[in-house]
Amino acid sequence: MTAVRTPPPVKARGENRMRRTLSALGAAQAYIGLVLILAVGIATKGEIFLNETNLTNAVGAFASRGILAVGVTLVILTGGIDLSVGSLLGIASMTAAMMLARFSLEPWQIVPICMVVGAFFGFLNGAGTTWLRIQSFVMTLAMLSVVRGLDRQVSDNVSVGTQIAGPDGKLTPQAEAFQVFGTPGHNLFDRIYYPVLAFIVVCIVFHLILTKTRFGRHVYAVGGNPTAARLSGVNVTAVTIAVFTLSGMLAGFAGPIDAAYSASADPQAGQSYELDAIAAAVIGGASLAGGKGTIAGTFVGALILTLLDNVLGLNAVSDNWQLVIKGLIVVVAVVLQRPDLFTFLRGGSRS
Amino acid sequence: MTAVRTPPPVKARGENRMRRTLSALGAAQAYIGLVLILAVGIATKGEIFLNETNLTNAVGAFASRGILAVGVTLVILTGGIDLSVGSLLGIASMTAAMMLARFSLEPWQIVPICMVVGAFFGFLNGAGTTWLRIQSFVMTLAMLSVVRGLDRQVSDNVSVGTQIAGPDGKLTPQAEAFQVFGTPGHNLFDRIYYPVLAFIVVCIVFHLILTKTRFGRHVYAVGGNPTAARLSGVNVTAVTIAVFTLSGMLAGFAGPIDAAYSASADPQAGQSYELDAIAAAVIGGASLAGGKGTIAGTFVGALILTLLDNVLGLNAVSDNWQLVIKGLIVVVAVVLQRPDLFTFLRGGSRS
Amino acid sequence: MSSEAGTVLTMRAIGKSFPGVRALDGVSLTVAEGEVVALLGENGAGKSTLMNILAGVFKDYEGEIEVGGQVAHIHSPRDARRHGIAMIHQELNLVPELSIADNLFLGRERALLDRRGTEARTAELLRGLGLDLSPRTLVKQCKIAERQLIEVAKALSQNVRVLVMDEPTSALADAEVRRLYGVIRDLTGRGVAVIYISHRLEELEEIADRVVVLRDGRHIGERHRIDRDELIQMMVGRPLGEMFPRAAGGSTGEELLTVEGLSVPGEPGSGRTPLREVSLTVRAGEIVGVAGLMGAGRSELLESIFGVHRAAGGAMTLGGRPYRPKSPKAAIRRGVALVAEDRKAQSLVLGNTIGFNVGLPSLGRFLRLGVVAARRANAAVERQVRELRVKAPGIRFTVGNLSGGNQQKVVLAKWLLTAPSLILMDEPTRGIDVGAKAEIHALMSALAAEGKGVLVASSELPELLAMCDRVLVLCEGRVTAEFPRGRATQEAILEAAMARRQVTA
Amino acid sequence: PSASSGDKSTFVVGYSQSNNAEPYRAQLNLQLQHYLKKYPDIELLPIADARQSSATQVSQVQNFITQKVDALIVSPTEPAPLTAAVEQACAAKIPVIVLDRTVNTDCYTAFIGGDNVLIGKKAGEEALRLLPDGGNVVELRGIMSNQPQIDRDKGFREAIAANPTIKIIADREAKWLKEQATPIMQQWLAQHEKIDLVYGHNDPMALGAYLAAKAAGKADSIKFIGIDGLAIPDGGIRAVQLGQLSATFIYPTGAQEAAETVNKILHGQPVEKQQVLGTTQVTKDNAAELYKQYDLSGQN
Ligand SMILES: Nc1ncnc2c1ncn2[C@@H]1O[C@H](COP(=O)(O)OP(=O)(O)OP(=O)(O)O)[C@@H](O)[C@H]1O
Ligand SMILES: Nc1ncnc2c1ncn2[C@@H]1O[C@H](COP(=O)(O)OP(=O)(O)OP(=O)(O)O)[C@@H](O)[C@H]1O
Ligand SMILES: [Mg+2]
Ligand SMILES: [Mg+2]
Repeated sequence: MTAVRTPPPVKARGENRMRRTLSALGAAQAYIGLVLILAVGIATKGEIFLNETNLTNAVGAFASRGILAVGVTLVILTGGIDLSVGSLLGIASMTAAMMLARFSLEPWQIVPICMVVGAFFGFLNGAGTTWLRIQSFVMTLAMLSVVRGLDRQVSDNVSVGTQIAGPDGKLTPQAEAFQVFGTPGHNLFDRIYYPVLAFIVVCIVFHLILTKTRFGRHVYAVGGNPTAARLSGVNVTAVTIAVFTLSGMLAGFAGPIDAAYSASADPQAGQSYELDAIAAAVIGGASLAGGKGTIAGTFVGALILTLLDNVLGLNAVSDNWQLVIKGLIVVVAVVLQRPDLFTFLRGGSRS
Repeated sequence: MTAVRTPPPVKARGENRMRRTLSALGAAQAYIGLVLILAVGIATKGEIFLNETNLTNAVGAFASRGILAVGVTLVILTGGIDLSVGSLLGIASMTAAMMLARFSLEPWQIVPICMVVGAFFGFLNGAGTTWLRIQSFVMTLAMLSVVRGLDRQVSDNVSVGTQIAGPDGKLTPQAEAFQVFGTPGHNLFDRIYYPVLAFIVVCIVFHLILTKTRFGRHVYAVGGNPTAARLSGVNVTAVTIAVFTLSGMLAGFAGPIDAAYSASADPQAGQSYELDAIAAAVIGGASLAGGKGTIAGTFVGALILTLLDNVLGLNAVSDNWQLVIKGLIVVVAVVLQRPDLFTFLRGGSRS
Repeated sequence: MSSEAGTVLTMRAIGKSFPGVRALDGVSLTVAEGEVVALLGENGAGKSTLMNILAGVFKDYEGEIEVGGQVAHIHSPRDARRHGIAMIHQELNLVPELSIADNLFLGRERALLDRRGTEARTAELLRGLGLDLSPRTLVKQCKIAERQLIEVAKALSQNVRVLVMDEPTSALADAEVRRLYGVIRDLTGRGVAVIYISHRLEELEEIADRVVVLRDGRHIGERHRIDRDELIQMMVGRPLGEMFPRAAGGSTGEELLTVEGLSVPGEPGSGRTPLREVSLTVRAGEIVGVAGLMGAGRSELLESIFGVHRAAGGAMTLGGRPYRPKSPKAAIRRGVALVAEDRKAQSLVLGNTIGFNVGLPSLGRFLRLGVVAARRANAAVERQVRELRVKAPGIRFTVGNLSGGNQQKVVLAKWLLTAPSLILMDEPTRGIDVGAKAEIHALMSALAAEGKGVLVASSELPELLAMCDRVLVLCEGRVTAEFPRGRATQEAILEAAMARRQVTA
Repeated sequence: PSASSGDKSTFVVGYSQSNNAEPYRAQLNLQLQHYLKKYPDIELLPIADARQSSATQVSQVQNFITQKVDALIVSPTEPAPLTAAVEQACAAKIPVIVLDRTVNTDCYTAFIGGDNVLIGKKAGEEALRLLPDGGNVVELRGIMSNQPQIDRDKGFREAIAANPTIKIIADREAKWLKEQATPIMQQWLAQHEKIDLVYGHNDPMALGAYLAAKAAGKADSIKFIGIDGLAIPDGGIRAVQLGQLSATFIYPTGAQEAAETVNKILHGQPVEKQQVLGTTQVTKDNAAELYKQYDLSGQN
């Protein structure tokens, strides 16, 4: 449950229960921004917007960044930041493509390898911030650079395609199978686009981890008050290393999805994804000061970003104005989902 | 004075005085990373590296980002972050080029206009983080997007040159004068490259503001403990708005420098400069938690970044390995400049 | 209760140095089962440091610790817990964003959370301490006193052999203190050893079996009998005169502050008590006390006068002129100062120096052409800090590294430097040792004698009774009684403070 | 609705551009809008800008498919990522014109684009001409993994192989950006005694190097070659006119061809599937004329 926003005053039992239900889903207000965008989408482009394929496409395009955002949320909850996830996604996608192109590995072999690669660099991030006590901003910025360099070096600056044809001119079985990761048009039961499924599953798993397990509680404690956490016997170092490792691991998982989506691994893949991922988390209510945020919020933040793009795109808003409107709507969405919105509108006092 | 690092134990009068001198300049240890890079530069490329022109060129290429870093340092000191400076530099450089190309304004008219433009958007950042209480990360990320959109819109996505020729085929007097902002080869007394001078002057001015004035102390107080600051009579809102406005104003000032450096304003100018600026501040010891950092540190951080680039470039390190080495050296430099380095190396206790 | 029982804990020749500070030097301590040992000493004597070592806060130290007759290697909080040692720290150490239940069991949860179990257990513990809070309440919604009791509950929730309490009562009023004693007696009855740190000597008389005195990081001696004067002598190394030096019935001047029907709305979720129609006056040269139970609104009252909260109704005058501060800045400009309740959260920039903190509100006085005249400011800070006997290597020392009591002195120094005409004090002697307390009391008297007004909220009734010309009693945001000096007694004040039943009925 | 059905009075065309904020692409957009105006029955939706992101571009293409445009023009950021999206359009029976960069499928109606290897080769031939006695060349590259970078490098190297005394003594990635090129050139000037020619994969990089050389007083002894040849005041044609660049090569936008091709497709006329465009070398002699020819700023 870990309600992360100041809940409204508890008045009665019933209200308390309702509040609990809502806060279990994140924070009720977080949805106002999303509702706003949905409303605009429906009002302006009704059917086209609500079309299942359109929504799937929109969320699918963001899925790999959404998965990064989940990892980044973990790190942000402990009071750190992870700028390296874009690069980690890049090297994981390159790893996936190379494993496929050079060694014809099966998807179920590729995913664990990519996750280990990501987790390894994530672990280094954690080690640097704890043992060397480098601010995570610097450590992960350095990692961003190092990993991008390695990615470019191993790939020789050439993108590697994943649609490997066998001697018969058709895709190899492995390449065929690899498409499930998200080549557009490859859906489960011909309907459910795999990356969207993967994103949702990742959200659910990490929502449960954060709300139901000891580890989750420790993540919030480390971000909320590291001294108190340490004095309570929480192994702050271990938790910190763990969240960076998990963030790296998720970036590793997002790598093959990105490669399949693009049908290739580009040495530049994932560049600046970290900003989208962090933005999703923060729009979803995570505080960069740590201790505050939910996966549900991040999920909503990701939806806001991607549907906003979609609505603006469908309405054929010119690109320059898209940038302007996007910025403005993000501000409006964030203000709308403030828990004390109504106090605030009444010109309420400051905290 | 406002020493922001834990001072070493006070032993004797003499030591105390020396320490004071050093801490006035930042923190002594901050220089170790810089010394390391200088040493590598001298060892590998001796004369070429130490050559005045080379050093000027290296610092000159970073000057506009260095100026951004000073503004960003102010914001970071209050516990915020400013991601919009790159976009603000962009729109200011476009403003400068257009003022020159369309209205043939003189440099002394262009600079104030650009600074006002930057300050205006910076003020909006401050207003959003205080009055609307949006996390500065989100507010300035939105501003990054909005301003970039406006920049592209006003410029129609076309770069605008600053080397405007008159009917006689020679540069107009205004265009000629504009070059002082930093067109390579235009130096004061034929020796001092203007952007380097501007960067140093900005550093000195803001160093004095932070260390000698009440406003400077208020900045540290707001970042260190906003509640305590408010209860001590600091107008936290005003200070916050002021630092964002100053950061925007400095980005506005950096705009013409960037335009002159490239002899044109590009609609993409300044993109991702915010990361360099923040990196300079953080490598220089500023803490993203607020309350900790110095302009001297940021200056050193900027030198580390730009000289590192220079040394790697002079040694013809391949682009890919440059990324890798750059990341590694940043980590090493940050670890080396830890004030408790020696305790740390002895495996000392944690704070 | 007998000290003949088996020894549970032995600390031998403990030493600890911080950069530039020798905090402990060869201190030994033994504690027996079921015994309450009080640890006494001036601010900065090393009490917290010694106990922090026991609780595993510090990795390195000199000396040896034995628990239950066996050498215990304690280098982390986990080690301490393994040996059955729990500590209530001097500074509150709770995670504000987590619920009370989550905080109580932090670090001891099952891998998969057992929410129902922990909440039931939490409810039980809270009830035992007389706290009427839901286990799901977020800690950030709790008042300071409640938080302190939550810390107690947290320590109690563990199966402990040795319980360390570092000033557990500094934010508690009498009623809660009594309840805490009950809990302690209950524990010692079950054989738990308690080490108790407090600067309230009268508490020690009631609860401690034995007193151990530290001075400048050294063990000075111990006593089974509590003789106040002797203990003070041991602590400060010199005899101390009158504890409460305020002369009775000093002549008072004109009305300095008048508050008429002040109402301040509480803020949902922040645990703030609303004020209802509070009226009071403070005359020049007068010390007025504010008494009340926890949550009575004392802090809100002082904070509202200082412009922290926006008033919904009422009027104030200061020095005869209307006074409507819209921010602390405005209040300071009118010569008002507030020594806030929570030094860590509300008063200090912990990461910065003593000089920075003390100078912060008075910088305006040291400006020359917009520039802070650092030399002059530092000299003034230095003087003020010396006057209050802050134990620190210099004014460039980081405030966060000072002992709790010395931090409190820094807060006082900071406000005295503003030369206020009205000083509002919220628990001003919280965590201050007896010697320094006497000095602060003397200082309050001196301020009053200079014609300043002092409005002081305190949970220590003896302090209020001894120091104040008048005592107001608050209950649930209302003034329920006012006693002039001499007519105020502990019983009368408590009765007025618990007037809530009549009020709400 | 099949786009080629003749019973429609107006046709809607979508265009997804890889990055508007490059002067070359801004020019391309401008020209495309200009030439499509000649066909009153064709409506061009506002141009979608992928801002260098393949993921964005894929969803833009998908958006256009959802909107059932009658024809689609795509300038891919990268070939592979857009392949599936183009195939989706193809599957939806929407004719696709791939403009400028290719995709890895045959399922499109027409490809229109320049030949970067050819342009690189022409640049190399110009270098041969400028350095008859051999010399030292430095090369400023675009983003390493971009196909145009790879091709422009390849063609150039093939051409200068004809004269073994011409050596590329240094090459670095300047990411297509002017302000990245300047400090790199400054470093080269510090390191190398003799640089005879700078080959920039686009005009801004060549001009950034020019600024550095000019500051060092060496601009006159070094030749600069760029690519793009945009007819904007800040572009390569003007730079050739001013003598800053020795030559540049017009990288054709293909806008006019694209407009004509779209029109033919929509009206059911046959089109050529592969339309590879040539290049024109801009020299001092033809610069003024070419500028006039390609400048559209007055005609909007
Ligand atoms: N982290 C630290 N760094 C430097 N010095 C420290 C640190 N912690 C404590 N000290 C110093 O150690 C000495 C003992 O402090 P300690 O907190 O143990 O005192 P105390 O007896 O608990 O005092 P109080 O009654 O005021 O709480 C003080 O002089 C203090 O300044
Ligand atoms: N979340 C919070 N953030 C900031 N300040 C808080 C918060 N919660 C409580 N406080 C402050 O702490 C004080 C509450 O603590 P306390 O227990 O002293 O209650 P009180 O109403 O002041 O009662 P009294 O002072 O009479 O005991 C209030 O002054 C309030 O301003
Ligand atoms: Mg203590
Ligand atoms: Mg209080």
